[in-house]
Amino acid sequence: MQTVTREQLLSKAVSLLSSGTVNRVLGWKKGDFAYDVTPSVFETESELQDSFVYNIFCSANFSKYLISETQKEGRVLVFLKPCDSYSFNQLLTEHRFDRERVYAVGIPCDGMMDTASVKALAPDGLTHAVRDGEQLKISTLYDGETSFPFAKVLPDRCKLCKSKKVVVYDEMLGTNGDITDAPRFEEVVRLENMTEEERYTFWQKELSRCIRCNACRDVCPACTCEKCVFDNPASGVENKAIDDPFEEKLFHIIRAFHVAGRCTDCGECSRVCPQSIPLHLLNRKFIYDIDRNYGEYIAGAEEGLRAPLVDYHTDDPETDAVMEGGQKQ
Amino acid sequence: MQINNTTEFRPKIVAFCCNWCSYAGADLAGNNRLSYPADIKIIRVPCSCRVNPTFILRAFQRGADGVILCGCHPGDCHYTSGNYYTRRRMTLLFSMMNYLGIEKERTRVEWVSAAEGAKFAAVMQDFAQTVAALGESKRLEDLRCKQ
Amino acid sequence: MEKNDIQNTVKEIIRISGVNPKKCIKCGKCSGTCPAYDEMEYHPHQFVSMVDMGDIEPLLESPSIFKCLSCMACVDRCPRGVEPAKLIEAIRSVKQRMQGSNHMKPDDIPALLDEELPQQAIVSALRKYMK
Amino acid sequence: MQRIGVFVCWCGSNIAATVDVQRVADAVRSEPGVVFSVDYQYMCSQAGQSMIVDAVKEHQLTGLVICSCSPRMHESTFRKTAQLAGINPYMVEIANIREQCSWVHKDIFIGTQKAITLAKAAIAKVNLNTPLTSGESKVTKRALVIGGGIAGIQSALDIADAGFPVDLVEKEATIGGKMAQLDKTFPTLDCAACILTPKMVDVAQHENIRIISHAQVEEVGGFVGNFHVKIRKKARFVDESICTGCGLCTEKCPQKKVPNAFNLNMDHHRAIYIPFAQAVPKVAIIDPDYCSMLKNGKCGVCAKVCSVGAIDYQQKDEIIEEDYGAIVTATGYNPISLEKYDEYAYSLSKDVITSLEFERLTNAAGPTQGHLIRPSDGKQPHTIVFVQCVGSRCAANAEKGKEYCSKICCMYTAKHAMLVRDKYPDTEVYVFYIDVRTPGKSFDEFYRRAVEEYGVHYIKGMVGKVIPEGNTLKVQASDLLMNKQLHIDADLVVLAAAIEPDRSARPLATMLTASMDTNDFFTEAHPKLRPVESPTAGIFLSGTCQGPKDIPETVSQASAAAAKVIGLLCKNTLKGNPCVAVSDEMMCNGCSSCANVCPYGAITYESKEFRMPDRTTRMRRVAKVNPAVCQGCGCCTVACPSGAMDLDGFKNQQIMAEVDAICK
Repeated sequence: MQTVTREQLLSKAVSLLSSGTVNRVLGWKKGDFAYDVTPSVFETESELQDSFVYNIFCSANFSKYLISETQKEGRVLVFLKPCDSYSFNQLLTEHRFDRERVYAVGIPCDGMMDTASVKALAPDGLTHAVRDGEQLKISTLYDGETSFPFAKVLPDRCKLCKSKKVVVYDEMLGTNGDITDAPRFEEVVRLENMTEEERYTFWQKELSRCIRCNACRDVCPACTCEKCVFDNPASGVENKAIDDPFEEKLFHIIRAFHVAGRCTDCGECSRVCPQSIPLHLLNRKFIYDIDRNYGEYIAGAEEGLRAPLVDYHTDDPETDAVMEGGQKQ
Repeated sequence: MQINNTTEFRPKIVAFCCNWCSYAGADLAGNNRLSYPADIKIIRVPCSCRVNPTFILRAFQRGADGVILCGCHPGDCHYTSGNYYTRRRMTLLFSMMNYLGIEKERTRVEWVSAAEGAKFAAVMQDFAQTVAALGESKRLEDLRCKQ
Repeated sequence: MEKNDIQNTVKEIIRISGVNPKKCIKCGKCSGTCPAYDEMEYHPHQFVSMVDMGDIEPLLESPSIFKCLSCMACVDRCPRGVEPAKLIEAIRSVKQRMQGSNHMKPDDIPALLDEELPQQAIVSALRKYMK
Repeated sequence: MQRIGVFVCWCGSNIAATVDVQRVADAVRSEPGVVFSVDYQYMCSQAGQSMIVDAVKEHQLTGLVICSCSPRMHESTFRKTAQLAGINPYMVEIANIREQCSWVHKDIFIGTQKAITLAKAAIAKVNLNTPLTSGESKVTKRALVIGGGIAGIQSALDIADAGFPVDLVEKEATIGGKMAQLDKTFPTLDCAACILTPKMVDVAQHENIRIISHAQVEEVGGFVGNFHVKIRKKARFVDESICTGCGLCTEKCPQKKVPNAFNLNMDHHRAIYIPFAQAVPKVAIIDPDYCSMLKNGKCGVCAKVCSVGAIDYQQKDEIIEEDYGAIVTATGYNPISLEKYDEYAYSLSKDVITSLEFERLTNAAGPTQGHLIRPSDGKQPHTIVFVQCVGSRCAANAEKGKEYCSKICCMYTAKHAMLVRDKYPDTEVYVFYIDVRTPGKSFDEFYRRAVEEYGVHYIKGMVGKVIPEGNTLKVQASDLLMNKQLHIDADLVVLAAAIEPDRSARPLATMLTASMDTNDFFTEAHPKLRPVESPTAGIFLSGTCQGPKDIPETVSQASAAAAKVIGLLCKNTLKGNPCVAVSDEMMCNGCSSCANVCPYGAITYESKEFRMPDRTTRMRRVAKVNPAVCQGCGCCTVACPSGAMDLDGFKNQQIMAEVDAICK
């Protein structure tokens, strides 16, 4: 698998910036630790040279930032990994930003580590984590360097990646990939096969950890409302902190429902959850139900697709038929 | 205080009915004096597609034991397509609620036309019975609302 | 027959046949189409009306019940789906049962039967000719 | 804070028998906002209404809760009362404690408890009600009548006479419909053409009527007062504005074997033809399936003989787009197909015909010039059997027939029988009937005349089967009154086929969003009180598209529909439903979800500048609802993820308040 390097991205960014094609670059900025990479806007070459990074921790989905970045003067350069490109299309479909103000450079991706997955390998004293071919090399203060097979230690969302294809770009760096057939609904099926009681217990255990930090909402590229219903006193569901277990369920059901048919399954929600709640399993449940009952659909696969919840067929299956498990083949 | 175990459990059931078909169907059930349990309380909405998932969750939060949504038969919507959207939305919502372990018998979508007074009564009978058999709704309760 | 017996027998006839005589609009198409009409004392439409009115004693005593060919023409053509032949067959069955014994023996069934023949016709024909 | 008055109606004993109305009134007195509460025998009566008006004045009420019958019954009554009392009509909510409480629950304790809950829910809602005013929309003063039979003709004439322009769309090449095919009309026996054709001429000459024949409606948009309709006027290959209808082309055309649909294919016309002598517009039309010029470019005789040069082989379909304030559907009926009636040998023998074919056979302008002869051998029939209810009142098999009574068959069969006996007294005429249904002025007298004066044999019973045997038709039937089976050797059998709505009605109903019943008849807004209106505003029903009807009924319904249309077109503006969607632009993301689900296209978007908290400005795309177009279904409110869309009259907060009150 051909991957692109920091240097390739940097020189692309520098040349586009200096030629005046773009006025700003949306990129990743290095932090205190290897895994601590922050999305950032770079306006000068020196800023880029100084702190632009591209490594295995650059998983943040940039598309959402375009809503505010395109409001500024001029054009912005954005690097789109396959995941980001789906969100990019979905936001375009929803008229959330002006395509003309973006210069999109597609970059291939075969998986990104995240904090949780690297900490699973080295809980403490991580000094260094780099990819070397198919190996992930980790150094800690205590153990020196250890190697792991990269593909094996990836977080689930990358192991079960739906697509390695950048679906929208002005320019592509490296070779584009394809849509995969990863069995990403296996976990959903496992839950579906449980009894109601077991599922209830499972989710009770997961959701009860929710601290309503809103990280899932804030990172989600589908959650781009000007004002979230949970922040709006007039909505009737406004709620800042969880007071009763009901509100965990209310928040997560409503959030999943609001992004149903629009969620691109990028997995950012689960990545940022400080409580490690598998939130993507909620979204995937909707995607799975939509695929089975209304035809396969990947949000953002093309610009202008009509989302399943703002569409219908007269011969859609009836609710009770779906609930009884009678699904459309 | 004496705990009285003998009182029969009466479920609280909210029925959202679209104005044009199901509400009229309920009226027809009334006209024909077709009885159904008083546990069913109807909320009139212009179309079944007016029912926001929030309302349904809200009902459970406030102590409802079952929620039923009634609309025109597919193809008969007064607004031509409202119930088709309802069908997708409620399928997904109810499926999700069940995925979280909420008993699937507590939620239901039924198509009842203005001519189906008898069906309305029968559906409500059946739904009330089903919900009553499940007992009090616990999995979506909000203890603050149960004082 | 006692009034009670009559009521029960009517119920039995309706149960066996699955016919609702109330659906009849008294058009007479059944009798219009019946090939055995002239053989019968009571005609298909009368069977329906008489069962509906509970006037079944004359039917049970009449040879008409064994004159019906079970050709099903009336069943096919009735515009309301009343199915008089089924009703007549049911009355035949009741009559047979009243006689207190089953006249059919397995050996009596002829080996060659037309496969096209409706099952009900076979059964009723056997009943009729084994009397 | 609202000042709410609660009015609990006894509805005589309808409510009071199962609901302790006084307890209801007492129980809600301490609800938030309630300042007054009372019960009364008949709230909807004059006295009840003035009681409400007085209470509003005395207690300065701002909102009303009426605990009474269904809002579908009296909501508008009490809204008017509120207006009379000087408060906004939309400050009224009804708690339905009759249909959905007292009438369905037998226990007074349970009934009262539920009534109290329902009243509390209504109170909770009224607390959040806001005064609403209807938006206004302009009315396009032009009507569209779809269908050019007697129903459409009458509606069009009446509307046009009132001074409004009318477009009359007809799918055939001429107006006139089924009535033009009839011979005589019951019960007066005047000839159909004599009374219909002058009306057709009136239509043609009326300055306010435009006939769009050989055309069909293709697309309908808009709403009451402002429909936008696309009509496809199909090519007839003759320039309508030039053709004089001289008919020379129809005599010279070499293609003579085109089945004549007007005569139900019992004879032939040329490939270019005028459907019948009094056709309106009297303009020739080419059947492209038979014209050899159109099929393979050879011939051109008609163009050569036409002295005015009206033939245009290149003519294309034309799309006419027009705005209308109101639409009348008059799509009419057809006899059902009798192919499934093997027992009557309809497809086996030419001498088994339908009543409509019989009309053409006895019509002086028909294929036999009015001589009643057998289609098979041209001989005069001496024994004719009429069979009624063929496919009508048939509940056994939906493919074979219709469950309803076709209503007109008894009378036209009596007419046919009478006419035969009048013209050919030596003919034996038998009519087999299930029931003879003759409600209508002079109808029963007419039928009795057929029997008593003309000697028609009316036989109670049905024909079981018809078997063609040589030259005769063996008819086997039952005579229920004689208790005999009859065997008649007939020369001609006439079947009174059931009628069904025209096939074009179903797709039209979909375009109009007008509802239909299971038989594809248009549904009326109210079976008794609004029989000529569709539930969809601005759509009116004329003639048999609404249900089986004879000519007088059709004409009176057509005029009634016209009166409704005139009433609508007389208005300059229409008040809309004020319960429409409203978008809060501060919260709108401009994502288009709402516009995607809106069935009326009521939502548009605009770019708007917003000041941000940091004093910068931002352009944002936001939704705007056209209140005149919005019908208030509320679909957009759920599609909207941010909750920017809400529905006046059924706001999120109001519905949640009801939920809360019910679950308490």
